[in-house]
Amino acid sequence: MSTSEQQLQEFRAEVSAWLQANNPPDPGFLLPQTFMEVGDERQLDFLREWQHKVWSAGYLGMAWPREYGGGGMDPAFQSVVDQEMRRHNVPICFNVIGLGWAGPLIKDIGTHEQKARYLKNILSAEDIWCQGFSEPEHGSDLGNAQTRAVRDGDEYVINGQKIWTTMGNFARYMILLARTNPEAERKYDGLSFFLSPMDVPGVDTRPIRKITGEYGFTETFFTDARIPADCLMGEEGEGWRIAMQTLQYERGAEAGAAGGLSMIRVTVDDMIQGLQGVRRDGEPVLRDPVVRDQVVRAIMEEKAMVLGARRAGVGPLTTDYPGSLPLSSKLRLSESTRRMRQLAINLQGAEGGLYVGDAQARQGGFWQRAYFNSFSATIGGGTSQVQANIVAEHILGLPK
Amino acid sequence: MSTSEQQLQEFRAEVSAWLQANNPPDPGFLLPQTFMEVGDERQLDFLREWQHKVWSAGYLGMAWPREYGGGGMDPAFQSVVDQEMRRHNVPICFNVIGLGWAGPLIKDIGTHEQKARYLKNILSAEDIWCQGFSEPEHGSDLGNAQTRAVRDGDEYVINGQKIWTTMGNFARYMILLARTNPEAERKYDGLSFFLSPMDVPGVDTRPIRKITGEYGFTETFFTDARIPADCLMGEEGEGWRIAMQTLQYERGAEAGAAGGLSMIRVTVDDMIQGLQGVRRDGEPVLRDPVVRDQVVRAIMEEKAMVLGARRAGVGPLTTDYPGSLPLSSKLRLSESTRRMRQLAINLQGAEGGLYVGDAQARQGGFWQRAYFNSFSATIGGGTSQVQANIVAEHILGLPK
Amino acid sequence: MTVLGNTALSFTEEQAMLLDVARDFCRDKSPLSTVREHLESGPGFDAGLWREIAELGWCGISLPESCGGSGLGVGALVPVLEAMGRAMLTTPLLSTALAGQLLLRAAGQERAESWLADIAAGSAATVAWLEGGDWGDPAIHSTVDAGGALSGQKRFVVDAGVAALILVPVMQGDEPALALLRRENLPDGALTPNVLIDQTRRSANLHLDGISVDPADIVTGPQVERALADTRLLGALLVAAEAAGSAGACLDTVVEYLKTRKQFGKLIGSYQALKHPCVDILLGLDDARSFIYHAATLVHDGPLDADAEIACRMAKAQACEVLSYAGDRAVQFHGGMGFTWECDAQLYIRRAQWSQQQFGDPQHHRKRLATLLLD
Amino acid sequence: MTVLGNTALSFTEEQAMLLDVARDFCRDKSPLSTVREHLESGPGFDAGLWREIAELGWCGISLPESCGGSGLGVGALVPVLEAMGRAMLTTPLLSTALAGQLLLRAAGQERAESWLADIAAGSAATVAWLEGGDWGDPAIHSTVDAGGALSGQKRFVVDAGVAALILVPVMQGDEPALALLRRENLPDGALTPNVLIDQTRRSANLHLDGISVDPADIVTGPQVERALADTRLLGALLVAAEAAGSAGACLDTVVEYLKTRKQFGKLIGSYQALKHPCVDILLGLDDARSFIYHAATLVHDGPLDADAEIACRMAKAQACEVLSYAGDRAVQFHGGMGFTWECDAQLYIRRAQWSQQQFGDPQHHRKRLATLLLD
Repeated sequence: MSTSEQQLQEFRAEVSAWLQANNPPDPGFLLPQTFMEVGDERQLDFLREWQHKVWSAGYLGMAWPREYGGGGMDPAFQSVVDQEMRRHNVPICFNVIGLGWAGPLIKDIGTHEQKARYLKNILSAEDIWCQGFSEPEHGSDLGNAQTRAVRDGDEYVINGQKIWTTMGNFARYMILLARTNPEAERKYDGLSFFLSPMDVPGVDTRPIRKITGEYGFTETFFTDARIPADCLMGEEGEGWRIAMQTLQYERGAEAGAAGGLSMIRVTVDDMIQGLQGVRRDGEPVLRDPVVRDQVVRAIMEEKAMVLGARRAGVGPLTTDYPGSLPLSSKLRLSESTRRMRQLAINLQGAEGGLYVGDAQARQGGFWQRAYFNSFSATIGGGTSQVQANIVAEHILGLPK
Repeated sequence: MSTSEQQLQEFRAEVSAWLQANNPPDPGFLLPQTFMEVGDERQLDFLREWQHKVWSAGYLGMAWPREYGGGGMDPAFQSVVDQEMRRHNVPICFNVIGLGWAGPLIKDIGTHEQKARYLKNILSAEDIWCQGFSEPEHGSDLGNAQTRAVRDGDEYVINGQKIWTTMGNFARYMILLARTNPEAERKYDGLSFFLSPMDVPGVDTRPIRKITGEYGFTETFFTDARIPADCLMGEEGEGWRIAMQTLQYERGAEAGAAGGLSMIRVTVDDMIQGLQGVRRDGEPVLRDPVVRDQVVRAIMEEKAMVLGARRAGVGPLTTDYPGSLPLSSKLRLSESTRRMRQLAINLQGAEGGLYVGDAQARQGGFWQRAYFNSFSATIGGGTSQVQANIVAEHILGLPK
Repeated sequence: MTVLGNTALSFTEEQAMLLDVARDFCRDKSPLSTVREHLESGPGFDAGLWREIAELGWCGISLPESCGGSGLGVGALVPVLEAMGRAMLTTPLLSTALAGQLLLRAAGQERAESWLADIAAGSAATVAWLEGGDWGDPAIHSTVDAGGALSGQKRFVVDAGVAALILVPVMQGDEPALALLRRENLPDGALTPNVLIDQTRRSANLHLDGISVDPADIVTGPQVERALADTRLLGALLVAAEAAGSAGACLDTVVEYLKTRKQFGKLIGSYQALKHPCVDILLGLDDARSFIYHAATLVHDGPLDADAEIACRMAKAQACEVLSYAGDRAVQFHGGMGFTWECDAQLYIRRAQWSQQQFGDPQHHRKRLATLLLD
Repeated sequence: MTVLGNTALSFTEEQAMLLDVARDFCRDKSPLSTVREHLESGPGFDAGLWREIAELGWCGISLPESCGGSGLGVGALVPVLEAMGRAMLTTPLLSTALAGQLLLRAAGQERAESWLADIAAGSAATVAWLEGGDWGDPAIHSTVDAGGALSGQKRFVVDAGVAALILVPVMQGDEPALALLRRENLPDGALTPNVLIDQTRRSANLHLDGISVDPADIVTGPQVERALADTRLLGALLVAAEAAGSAGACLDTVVEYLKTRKQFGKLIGSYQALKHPCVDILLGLDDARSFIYHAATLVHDGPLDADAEIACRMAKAQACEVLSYAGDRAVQFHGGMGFTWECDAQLYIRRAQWSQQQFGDPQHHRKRLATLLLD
């Protein structure tokens, strides 16, 4: 299925017009930048309505099969939508675990029943999904997950504890990594993958209050929770492989995800914009030579990432350290983001001491909260320290 | 033996006058900043003459016993001399291993014969001493030294290889750490300590060319070299303890060293002075705001070290992390020095590309060479990375 | 001459005693659990504890004995603030001590005696330093007229909600003056509380329009400007002392975690990627403590000289730099835990952000230092 | 609009072929052992190798076909310089290519045709950019009079000792001009060789007093100033390309050592204190390569636009920053070996110092970038 540039261009204009007309007005409370920041029902309702509207207009799951609520189209259309959403600065499509992890997996390896049951409701935001990979004792060491799943007739009995469950308190389903065979020789081979309902007895969630003061994650406790045996995806023991497979979809519509804007990128433009009016030593802060040096460094960090993504597509320019650009992108992006947000506060002068909730806080305390939230990316999904090990070992071949 | 402030003050004036009168004129070639930089006979002869002159005037080994060439005085006098030498910017007393390591050790635990034979000649620079601790395969891991010393009648037979022997090609004696018992349970317990002559058959040195392009170290090869058995200090197996004891003397005259200026400290004042006349963007370089920020940081690093040394003497202000200031001083000083010297080159503009030997190089290429030489301190005596481990484990109690 | 200048560092027996007492007091009376109880409501501290502090005489440490103080000089506040910073205990002590210094320097001991006596006895006070966010712009736009009527606005007035006395820098004609504003004369709505990133703190905006002071409560004279400048430097020093204390506690917290938490089968403190940054914090902290006690050695009751100014600025730059780094790393090194409210790392990273913005951030001070040292 | 501006990055088949050929050529013809043979004597490179390079046509890559060049544009030099930097192979190629660009831009293809043909054929040339150490001060003080008599002094003229043609920016009255100085007309003593920190390089001071050029060999006109400015930017880019190549080789050298050297019973590459800085170098290098190929995409034969200027400056700032860091760490991470002449780390740390000071250091470029991006 090949789509002409011409078709895409016309489509882009159509989407752009729709977004312009339908971008919801400021609701009067801070909207989440990422799905990990959905802290209360008010935000939830708002985002659910927005996602439903986007899907109803035909702009979500465009490459998914029509019979399961998708559009059956070339993924290139969805990519156009995603780009335009970013450009129009609309709210996120917040059901990210459904749209980007569980959904594509079910679409690719699920049964017809599973597809019929789950896919449309993921797109419409009817069912919210969450992810149960991390455990309290094994933050950086996923393969070591200890939550147990024991087969008992037509059911699995789940016991254990997950943590950092984004929207765990709102979700109807969880993609769950649990240990079916504690005796397996390789720890990875003892894991299995489940589409696990959250509304069965024995599943309890406890909201985790974040460093920002807000909510967004839960701890999830399983106490003899019984789930149907057909919740198992693939075979027992294939959990690690399937979990890794879900990570592939993250790269967007072309990789199989339903698409939709998954996070509001905060850019150095936003920082520069946000510093308008700030003064240092009686002058605009961006006139200060030391500040200028710092801001140029931040611009260069961001520009290097954009250019790096382009260079990664040029074969002859990636032969030195093959795979280096994609494998380091999480480390690079998350650390650069943290530094930039910290800089943005540092440059605010005394106003940098204010916080979300203060009427005079610059942009409602956006940067203060954004700096704190940036740690979710430098810690979650493998800390930066672990990421650096991975890059060193896989790209440079340094010993473990 | 207590000396009054009054006495010291009078003495200071006397020393100052002597130094003023006797500070040798610029010889027309670059003089070493440290004893590790003595690269040729010309420098050697010059420094030998200078040390002999200082000793003849009674200003070296002032606290050592009179019968062995010393002055038999309160070490406070020597400290005054050392301070004044620094202030008058005179050449170094270069026989550092003799004055600060071997000499005090012999003075403290040597026999009368050893004292008579070695001490005066150390002070007068008649005998140059070197140190044989490091080996090629165990740069950071001294306790693992493998050079063998086997007792054979009245002699020990030495086989093995030492490296980074400062002035190995000029020295008459070496303090040598060698393994007498390879079977010892703890590797440290197999080591012994020798005052080993360099002029016996089977001892060969090969000059090592440094990163600066100059010489100053040798490799030292022992091939069935036979040394008298009475070269052994202490007992067999006490080598590690004795080697550690020599490190104690490094802290100057008060700790037992003969004294004398052991290295020319390069300070941030020197850097500022050295940047006079350098221009950046058409203005004096020290008017550039980003440069000013960097230079202030360098000043603060240096000032913090001076203040830290003072604070280390105030008991109630060292209880938080006892021992932290002295134990981290090598790490702090060597890294700060490296950074400052690198900065000094960076700020030179195109002149920073010149090197020693260029008639127009700023201060004869002093900073370029000084930057390269700074690695001798960040690597030698335990790399900065190993030093950081030591501080983390001993002061913070972090696990190995 | 060397650019290092004055390198004096001394520590009196009184300072040693204060450090000792303050540490014990804070440890016993204000564990972090207590600090946390006050984060989200009320004045941010325990009123009873504040009374105890007043009874210990800390409010008057640096005030003359004739006013009921101990006459130990402002340098004696440094160990106390460091100890309080270590415990993350705030109270209005810092504001009150600074207000005392400003009064003493601007009005003189004689004229300010009754005010100072109140302060020494534990009556909280503060100074309304800022009209905008820029510590580098000391211009005052608020005014007072001959009848004592104030106009203008002040921002970020720390502890304004509990201070019995607010010292308000204002212009009287072309001259800076100090209006002594009694809390009891504040109309409703004059204060708008701020929401601060450091939840152990409280500050407020102060709306001056419509407020008057007794003309007798306006301090004028050529010494006011100098008093303001010097007291700002003392503010930088005291915040630095407090920040150094907090950085030490933050380091302890991280180290404790790294000694007990395992990942991949090893104590995470054995990984150099976590271990070496802890050493960086330790070294930075050691430097900060050296600077603050050096500054404590050089500040005194008279006008501050250039050495003292250099020392205060270096102390502030270094202490806030290390606390910012320590707070940031504390969150990161706690992993997922570090991202929670429950983890104490949040207290330190928030304190770091607030402290660096008080009395000028490290870049601000290095800029001033460049002028003092290089020109 | 975004401050990121133009983010184009393309790579032609010709560039790919050149990269491939240049890498193979450098690897085969110029191992480090060969580079080392030329460090301390002679012109710093092998004359035979330079002839081979000329025969490969690299001197004319960016010159018009009518002059014997390949007409591939200056962006095609970037992969070649990167490959040469990786091998630490110098030769006068960089100087010669820049001289060609300056001639083309200042004199135009027609007027400079015979000079350009010489260059394309492998006749070395260079530009006398500097009169002092300050890249931020483009003022020219050397002069030429109507009769062609030169006066003044130039410093750090790279490859002056082997260039058949030296382009000398001079003032003719109030206008900048370019004197084309033939090597054969240089009197004895006109050149004083420099001693450089990077021993793969050669440069010299050029004393102009008493030297004349044929008035026909003076290029004047309003385009000269722009040509000088643009060619400086191209110089920054080509040095950046070379520096990125050297940084890559430096990283390889360190990594290789860390994979084989043991201390305390472990391969030292397993220590995070060494491993993670290598990742920092890798990431910095990846960024540098992205910037240089972005800049290579934007530069062309006409006057450079703001996008191209931004790209060249970012490339230079990033490449030299990472090479300085890599060279410094390479010495440190080799331990005692790193402190020796014998260890290749010395080649990279020296190259780093030289490169950063060519055409302005990273701070210089960030300052210019601030003006381009923030004002």
